Amino acid sequence: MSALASPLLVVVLLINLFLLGTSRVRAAITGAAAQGVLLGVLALVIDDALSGSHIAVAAGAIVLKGIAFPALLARAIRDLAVRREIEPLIGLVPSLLLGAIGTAASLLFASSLPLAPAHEGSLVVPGALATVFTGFMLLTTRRKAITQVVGYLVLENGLFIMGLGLLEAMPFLVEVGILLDLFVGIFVMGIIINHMRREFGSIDTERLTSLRE
Amino acid sequence: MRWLIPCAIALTALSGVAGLLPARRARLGELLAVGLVVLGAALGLAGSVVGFVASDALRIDLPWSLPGARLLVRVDALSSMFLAPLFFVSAAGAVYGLSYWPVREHPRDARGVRLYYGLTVAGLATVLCAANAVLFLVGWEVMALGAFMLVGTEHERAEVRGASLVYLVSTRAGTLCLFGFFGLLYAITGSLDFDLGAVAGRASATELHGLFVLALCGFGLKAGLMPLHVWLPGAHANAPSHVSALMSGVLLKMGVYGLVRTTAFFPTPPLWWGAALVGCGVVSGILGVAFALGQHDLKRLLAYHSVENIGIIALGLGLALVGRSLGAPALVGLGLAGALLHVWNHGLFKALLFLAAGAVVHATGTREIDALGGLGKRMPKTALAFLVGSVAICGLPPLNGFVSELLVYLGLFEAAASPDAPAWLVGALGAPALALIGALAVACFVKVYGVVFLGEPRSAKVDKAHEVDKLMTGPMAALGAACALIGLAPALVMPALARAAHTWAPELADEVGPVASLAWLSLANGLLLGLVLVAAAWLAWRARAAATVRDVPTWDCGYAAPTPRMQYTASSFAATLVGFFAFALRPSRFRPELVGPFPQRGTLFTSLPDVVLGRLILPAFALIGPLLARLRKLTQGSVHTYLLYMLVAVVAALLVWR
Amino acid sequence: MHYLVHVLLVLALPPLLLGIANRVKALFAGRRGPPVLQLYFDLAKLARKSTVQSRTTSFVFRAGPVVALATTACAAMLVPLGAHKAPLSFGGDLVFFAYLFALGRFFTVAAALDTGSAFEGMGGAREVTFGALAEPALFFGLLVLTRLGGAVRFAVVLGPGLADHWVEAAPSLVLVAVSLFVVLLSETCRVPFDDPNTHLELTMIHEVMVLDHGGPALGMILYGAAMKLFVLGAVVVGVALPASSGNAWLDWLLFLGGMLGCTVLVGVVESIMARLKLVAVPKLLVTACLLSAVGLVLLVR
Amino acid sequence: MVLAALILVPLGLALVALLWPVARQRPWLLPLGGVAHLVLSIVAVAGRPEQLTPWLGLDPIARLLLVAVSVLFLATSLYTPGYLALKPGRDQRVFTACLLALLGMISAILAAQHLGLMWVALEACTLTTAPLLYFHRNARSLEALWKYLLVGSVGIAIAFLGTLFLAYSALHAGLKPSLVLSDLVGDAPRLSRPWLHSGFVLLFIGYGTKMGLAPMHTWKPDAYGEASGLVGTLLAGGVSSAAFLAILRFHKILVAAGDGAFGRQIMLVAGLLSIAVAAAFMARLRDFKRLLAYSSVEHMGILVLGVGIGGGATLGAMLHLVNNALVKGVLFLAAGNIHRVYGSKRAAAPEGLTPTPHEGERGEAADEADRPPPSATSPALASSVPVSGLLRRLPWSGALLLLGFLAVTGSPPFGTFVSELTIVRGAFATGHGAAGVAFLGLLFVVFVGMGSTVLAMAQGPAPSTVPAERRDTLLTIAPVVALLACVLGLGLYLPAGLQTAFAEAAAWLEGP
Repeated sequence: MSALASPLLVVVLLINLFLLGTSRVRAAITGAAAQGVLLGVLALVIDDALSGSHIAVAAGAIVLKGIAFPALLARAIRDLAVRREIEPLIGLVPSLLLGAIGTAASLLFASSLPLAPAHEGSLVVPGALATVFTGFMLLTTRRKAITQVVGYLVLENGLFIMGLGLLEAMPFLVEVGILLDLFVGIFVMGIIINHMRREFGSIDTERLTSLRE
Repeated sequence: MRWLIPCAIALTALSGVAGLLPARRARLGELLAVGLVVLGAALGLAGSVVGFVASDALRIDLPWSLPGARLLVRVDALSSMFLAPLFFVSAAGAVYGLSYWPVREHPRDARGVRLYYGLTVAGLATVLCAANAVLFLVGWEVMALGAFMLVGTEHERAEVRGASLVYLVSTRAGTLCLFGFFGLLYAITGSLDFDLGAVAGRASATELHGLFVLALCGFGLKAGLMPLHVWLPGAHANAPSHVSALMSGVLLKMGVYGLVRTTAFFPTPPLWWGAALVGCGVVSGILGVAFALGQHDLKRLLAYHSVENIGIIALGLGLALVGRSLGAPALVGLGLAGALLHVWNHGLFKALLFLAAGAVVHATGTREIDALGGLGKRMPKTALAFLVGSVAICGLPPLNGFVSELLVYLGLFEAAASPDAPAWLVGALGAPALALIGALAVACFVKVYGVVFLGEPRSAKVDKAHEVDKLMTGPMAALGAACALIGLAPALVMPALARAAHTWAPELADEVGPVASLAWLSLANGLLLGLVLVAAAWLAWRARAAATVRDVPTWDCGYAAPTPRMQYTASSFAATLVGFFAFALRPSRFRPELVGPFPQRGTLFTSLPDVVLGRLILPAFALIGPLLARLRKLTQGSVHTYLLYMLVAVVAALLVWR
Repeated sequence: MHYLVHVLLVLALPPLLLGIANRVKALFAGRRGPPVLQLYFDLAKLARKSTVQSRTTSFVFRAGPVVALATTACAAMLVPLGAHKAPLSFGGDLVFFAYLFALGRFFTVAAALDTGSAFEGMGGAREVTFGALAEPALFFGLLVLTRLGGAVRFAVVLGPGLADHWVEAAPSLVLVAVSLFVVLLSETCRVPFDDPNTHLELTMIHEVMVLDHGGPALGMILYGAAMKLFVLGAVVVGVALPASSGNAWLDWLLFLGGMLGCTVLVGVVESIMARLKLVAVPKLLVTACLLSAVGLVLLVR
Repeated sequence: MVLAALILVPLGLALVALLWPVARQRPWLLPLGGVAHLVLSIVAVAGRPEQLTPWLGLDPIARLLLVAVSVLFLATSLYTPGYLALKPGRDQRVFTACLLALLGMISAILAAQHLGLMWVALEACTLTTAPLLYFHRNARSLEALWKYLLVGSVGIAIAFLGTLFLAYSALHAGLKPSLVLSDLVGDAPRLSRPWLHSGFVLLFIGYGTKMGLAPMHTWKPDAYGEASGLVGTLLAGGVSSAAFLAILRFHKILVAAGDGAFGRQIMLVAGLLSIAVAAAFMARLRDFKRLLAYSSVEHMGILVLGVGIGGGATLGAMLHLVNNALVKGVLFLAAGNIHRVYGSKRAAAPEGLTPTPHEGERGEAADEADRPPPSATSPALASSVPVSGLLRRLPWSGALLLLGFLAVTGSPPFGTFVSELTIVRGAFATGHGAAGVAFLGLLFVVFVGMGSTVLAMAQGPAPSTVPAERRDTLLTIAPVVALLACVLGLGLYLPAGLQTAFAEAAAWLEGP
């Protein structure tokens, strides 16, 4: 475990809070992109030894999470002329507060789990959990479909952090499959958002409530 | 020989397939289907006779690959006791159906009726000879679902749809109870076979309570014990009449059979089992007949009488259980023999009554009692059949109903003479209750017979009614003859009863009940008939000697222009008695408002909806339905909420389980 | 020999009982009243008369009197007269006895309904209604008797043992005797349940059912009613007067004395009581039921 | 090799379908794929191939499920040409290709012995389904798709986190982290318990989302409600079952670790909760496609409950797994036929269970179900008639729906009866009497809810407004009849091979 890992993870956590606090869609996308790049770097520094798979994963993360997805999403909002997330379902300040509480809870939960010697004292596990939680928060509190996709991205970022600790458990092929799935998933979501705009003239998910009991 | 009953089952099950011939050949298919049922029934009757004498000859034991299942077929005297009326009544019903529900008149559903009729009969027979729970339940459900399809035959009518839904839901409730029952039995014995030996020793008290409650609910729902009878009136009223006859005459008895069969697993049942059954019997008997009294619908009325008669059977069975708990073989023998014989008797006379009622419906197109009248002159054979059935169902000598009630009475008197408090309480409660039931039944059937068949027709359609054909009167004659045979020579059936009772309770002596006094009963019945003949002959002689004037109107206290509408109606006839039971029956009256010196024409209308269904179950459904509907607010379409549920599930699960 | 006497008494005596009851009533009213043998004359006259039958009626109408009379006669063969055994006796004859009357009721009411007249329907309705209430009362009484006697047959419950039971269970037996007497009044349509003398249709029970009968059929009805009084009276006498003298012929006299007493009692009740309102009738029957029930409770206590 | 072929042949055919030029012939690639898959499945199951790579292999449950899914797919594929012929103008190219790809992905889940690979395949399933759900290209299906995708993806993500936790439990125990099932089972006793437990909880919720267990079931009514019948069939019978298998594989690890009770406890609670939620939501539900979705939730609950009870009930769950998959085909395909003919998903009002004014005083009690749901106001369905009189108007589909309903509710002699009875007696025999009674009670509530709607559809006079030219065709009926016959057959007779297969499956799950 490199000494660089923990500071990087702290930055990741700060980006989480930023994402929860921002009301601008573009800023959220940029934040997610930054987080993606940071994760790529993290992949390079997480283990003392640098193997081929580390490099490949790092490259994949930077290209997809840092560049491709944000670009895709940015394109979508350019077409849509969406600028601002209107007030989220529970307000920005409460969602920030909840995010902070969630981060604290993640730390507590992670500390209740026994860590492998390599991760003793590191922020990998709590950082991963906190990021997953942040993703969840974005998904449940943001009205715009596009912000929800950002939330999903952040959630996946959390998983990525967790996965970094276990790179050797994942064969390369599976790792590629995971990234591919993620890519296709985001892509499909992008397509749906596009259709949504055509069908409803908006990507406000509040409108998507006609299917119910 | 071994395959006698399975062959009968296969023939009846497949009979309907023969009926699926194309429309051009419909009549041939019909005849073929009925022929197969009759053939199957003949084989089945032969099989049931064998079952009485040599049960082992019919035992089949083959492996079956389903978990817990075995193809264990056993026809002992107890099964035969129920198989015999099944095959008799189903054959009668099938023949009757040829004329009552032919393809020619019902092109859309007559084939279906025949198909499901055969399946139902096959299911019934399977239930009776199955000695493994899986086989039993398969038969049980085939029977229940076949009957469901039959009940829903005329599903274009909303009333029929309602009845069939209530029936389906009820029968499923019963089946689920049986799942629980056999599941629990398996937990105790480790087997789903009926060759269990004594279960009681291995079960804890709680398990015993559970077993009985599940059995009582599961089988009681099928039997129609009050208050589990809710499905019964609607289903019986709305099914085609020969189906009603099968359902009321035989299908209900499967509940009784289940109770008899399963209680046989327990040589010393807890005392409260019998007491509970006696209680149910008394309630069913009295309220069943009370409800019947207030009905306007001929078939609904008969249906409530099924509840009453099941009550009498439950009374007998409960008595037998009490006897077994207390170690009093006299109670066991009399109670069980009475109950089992009443199973036969009710099967015969209720089928007869339903067939006769069906003939009335066929001829007049209405089931409304107060629209009928004077049919005795127009349909003399049907009227005679109904009269025989009425006398039998009231338990009046010299017909069969009296014999079984007598056995139950003897058991109850025996119990009342016992020093044990539970036993004499059962007797002291049961005997007067049975007397009350009998007297109320007389009131009810005098009413029906009088209003439907006597007096003058109350509507034009009825006036033009004609007697039905031989295919319909023939089965009625056969059933009526059987009623008379058992009534006049009850000693004939005692050996069968004794064997069945012995199967249920091996500790019984080979002879149950006072066979000697049954011979005397035959003598007394003979005397009664002789006296009737003598009196009738004298009256006829006197009538010939002195001129009889016939062509005059009823005197009516001198009123010159009586009309059929002035006749006493069924509602009025029963009004006082229904009033006595108003606390339980909750009759509703719609009274016209009469104002001014020249009031508008108004009609008084009374109705007696089922209390348990109308005041308890449906309101409960109406209450719970919206409550559940309120839960739907949880899914109002917002994907955010859905994701939140997931988050909550994750957090909660991690908090609870780690 | 004694069976022959039994049959003869059953056939010959009933009309006399009604004559006696009427004489008692006349005495109470200070009249001379009709001859004691009046009913015999009436029956002889009716048997010769021709009949008028409504065109509405069918064979059921004629079956009513026939079955009513036949069931009563059959029941009469079951009841021991005093200390003498009945010709016909078997386990459960008590139940058979009770149900014979129900059979009679069935056909009587059916015959009434056969006329299509509202009056007769009304009478039929009342008949079955009150019959339904009398039945439990009768069976409570029978329960007490069978519990004492130990078997469900007249020969035992009204047999020699009953005298001993009077010693040990007198209160129960008194209650039962009273209850059975009430049932007798109800079943035979006497005051306070019904008034055999009135002809106001709306208040009658039995009489209104037989309005359309005439001639020999009416004669059968009257004869049957008298026989019913005799049979039920014999049961009440059997319960209330279980004495046996040891001499067979003396026993017959004893029984006749008992019957006389019972008939006089009916006459007295009829003279000193008014007919009950119809709505009050059920109360009296329920009371009778309760009397027997209390008798049973006293017994097992 | 066979296993690889099971995955690759459908995928290859999917590619062919994308490229095939003639639209009319294209749907017939589906039966081709179905037959090929069935043959391969039988070879794979009968031949018991050696585990070539540590990644692919068939455990006993997968063996069962493979054949069941194959049969289900074959029936569906035979149905599809008839169905697509009635829907001209839709994008059949992608639809056909996606159906085949879905088959390949389900095979991949079943054959995967590497838990990461299994995850990838399951996620791929989700994505392949997206175009299938959007087949009708309207606002409602778009909404359904969005919910399906979002909820499903998040669920899958949680499952991934759980998988990582599991790997971590090996890491923490000082073992070489591996996600190969046999490694994990072998090392199970040494795995770190806190990680294992938390991991299982996450996995259960994650894959439970794909299964459609309450409270993660919310996507199901929407997706099934908008999907065509044949897609619903494959989702309810195939993907849900595969997700259940995924959970069972982790349960197997727990059992091997000697911690089976932990997993069972969770499953017991989750199973009952799912059945209860489904039962509650089915009451007075008139939209019959959503009704079937809740029925699927209920049956997923039953599966989980069976395993949660353990003992003899495990065998019941295995039986139910196969039976449920097949019977779902009957129901969804029949419902698809009905929907197509009537143009409505709404059943007529049932008779009999609401008090009439005569039968009680609550007659006018507000029946909330009578208010038309928002869906009825959409223009496409506003003119459609409520479904009633099926037995007269569509005798085959109506009878199939009725029989399918009876089968799905566990009526003897259908196979579901045997499985449910086995679960019930397992519950009593293992001392879970309360759970058994609760199960039976909930089955009753489900029956009432479902029965009143199905009966209202099947019975009654046929509406005159349904165009006469719409009727059942051989291709849309015969496959459904065949599926029903399978379910009936399983309730009457289990061939020796199947018998051992079920026993092995249960033993594999319960055993060491």
